[in-house]
Amino acid sequence: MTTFLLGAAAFILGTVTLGLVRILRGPGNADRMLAAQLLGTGGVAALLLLGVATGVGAVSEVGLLLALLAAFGSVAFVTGGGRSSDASAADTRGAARSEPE
Amino acid sequence: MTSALVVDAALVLLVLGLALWITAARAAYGAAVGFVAYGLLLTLVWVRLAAVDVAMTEAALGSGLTGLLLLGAAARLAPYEADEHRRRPGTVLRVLVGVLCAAIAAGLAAVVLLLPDPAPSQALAVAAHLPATGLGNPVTGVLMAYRAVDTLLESVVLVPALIGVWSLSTEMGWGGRPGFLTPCRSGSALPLLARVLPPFGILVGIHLVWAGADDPGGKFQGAAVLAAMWILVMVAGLREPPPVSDRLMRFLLVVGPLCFIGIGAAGIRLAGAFLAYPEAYAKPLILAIEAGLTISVTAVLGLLLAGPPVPEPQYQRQSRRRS
Amino acid sequence: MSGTTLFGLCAAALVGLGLYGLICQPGALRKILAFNLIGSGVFLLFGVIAQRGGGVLALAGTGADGDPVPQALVITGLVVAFAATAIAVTLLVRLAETSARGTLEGDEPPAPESSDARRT
Amino acid sequence: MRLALDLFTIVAVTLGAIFFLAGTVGLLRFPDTLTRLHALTKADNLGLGLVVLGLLPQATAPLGWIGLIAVWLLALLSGATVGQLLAEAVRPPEWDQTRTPDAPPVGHPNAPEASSHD
Repeated sequence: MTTFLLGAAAFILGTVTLGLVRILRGPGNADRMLAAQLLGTGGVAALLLLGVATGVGAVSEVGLLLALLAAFGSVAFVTGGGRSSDASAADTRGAARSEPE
Repeated sequence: MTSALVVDAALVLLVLGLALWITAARAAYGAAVGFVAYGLLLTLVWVRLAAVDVAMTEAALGSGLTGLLLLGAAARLAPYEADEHRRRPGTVLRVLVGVLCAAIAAGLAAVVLLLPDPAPSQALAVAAHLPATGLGNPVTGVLMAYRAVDTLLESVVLVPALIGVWSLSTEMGWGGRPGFLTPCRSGSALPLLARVLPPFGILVGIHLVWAGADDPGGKFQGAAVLAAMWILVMVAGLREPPPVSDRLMRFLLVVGPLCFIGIGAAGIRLAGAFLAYPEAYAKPLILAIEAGLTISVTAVLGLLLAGPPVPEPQYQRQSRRRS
Repeated sequence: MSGTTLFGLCAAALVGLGLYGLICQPGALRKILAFNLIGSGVFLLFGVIAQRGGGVLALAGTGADGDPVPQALVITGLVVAFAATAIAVTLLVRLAETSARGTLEGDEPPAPESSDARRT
Repeated sequence: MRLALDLFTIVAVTLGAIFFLAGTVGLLRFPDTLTRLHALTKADNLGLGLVVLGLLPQATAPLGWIGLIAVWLLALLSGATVGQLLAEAVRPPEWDQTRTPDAPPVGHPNAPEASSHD
């Protein structure tokens, strides 16, 4: 059972690693954010699998923390940091759709 | 345990790949997104290293709050990024620096491979003396008893850090509200999240502080979660950040360190040394310090992210534009 | 090779990568990111040492945790690193707002009336 | 009994892993951001949900169960919100007024595909 759970954790980590190609390719920052979000969920799943497999206590609490703060990256993305004075028209949408190159 | 090794190798590859991306990406925003994912993976690494306390700190601070900070900064700095690429050093210099950095990394790797076996450790000494503090979590024991001076200095140093951030305000801005976290523009989903999530988050945060005496967790982890919830409420526009001249808030910022110093000074009389606890009251005193520190660290972390104060007219303008 | 050693080597590589980024990336925010990479590499080294130090506990049969002393140091270090990053980022945003650039090179001095630039 | 529970774990975790694979493939192959968002939220909700479901028989009752289920519920909540926020951020501005005839077939702007399933 332990081997299976560890294997599943490695598999999920591997798939979300593939998803990281989205971080490299973009094209927009929103797509990069999506890849980070998928990595977040996959990371939580792998964490829970690891925790049950290795019997480390309190791992589900770490997962709870990660799930609690999972939305923060996207919240920061959407609020765009609140540009202080200049060019606020390009704020969220500009950050969201600007091409990297 | 070879299957565990496969997981570890996958994790290491992921971490290194992301670190490479953070270093090499062209745009700072993409690198900051990578850093959010990187913090999350480090949490997994800490769990694999059997350091659940550290994993919790990394999850709350490293991936949650630092991500918010860096993404916000990257969005603000994007207009100034264009001329950076011109200033990149030449190829020869980069190769030279690369070789030097590789040499340093190789030296560190050699140190890792040559670490003495069996490893020197203070784990047994901590385990032997832990019952005297009444605590069950050795990490909390180290933080609050054996290396209490470290923890005291750390909680004190957070306050000058906040003063440093505040002092970057303009002259007109002093005394106003912090200006980094102007409420977001989108009308629907974020305020809902900021209403539903904080009750759970506050519960988890207080649970972490309380359970930290015996199980993994503690004041820093709990305070980071509480600060994150506060920031969420401010970003969603449900509450404004307090003006930096607010006296109650200033008191909350220092109540933890004051409590720590006060109890520590009382230790000179009662237990014979600064920061020593009389054995019969060790646990209640530690809990009192932890409660005070939780309040202060929460306030400091939240306000560090909220940035320097801006003049009231500018704050109102930003809020209106966003809502 | 054990997983702990693997993480130790990973930490060494992170320090090297971060150092390279710190020196070679012109953007100041990139330098902050690179500095955080170095920091996380150093913290991971502490974690590896803590994990190895926990071997004594396993021998004594009292559990599989690591050595708590380095772990506690890392926890305080993470909080202080966050505070330092917050100061650096705020400083950088102010620098960019007053002098309209995101690098640290000082060959073109900022305009003298910079403190009013934010209120317009 | 133990065997049946283990079998249940294996089936559910495998299904969850397949959803993660599907989400990743969708993230890489789908043509635009809104469809990728759709793929992502499937992996979020169903993938993690099935993994949690599969781990329930292996966890210690009842505290372990509460922890696992709470993780999933929180992931659902943040997944749903993130879907809304990102969809709102990347929605083309012209959708706010009228539906252009050559709009990409990803659903009506007022009922975006990406957030309708949670």
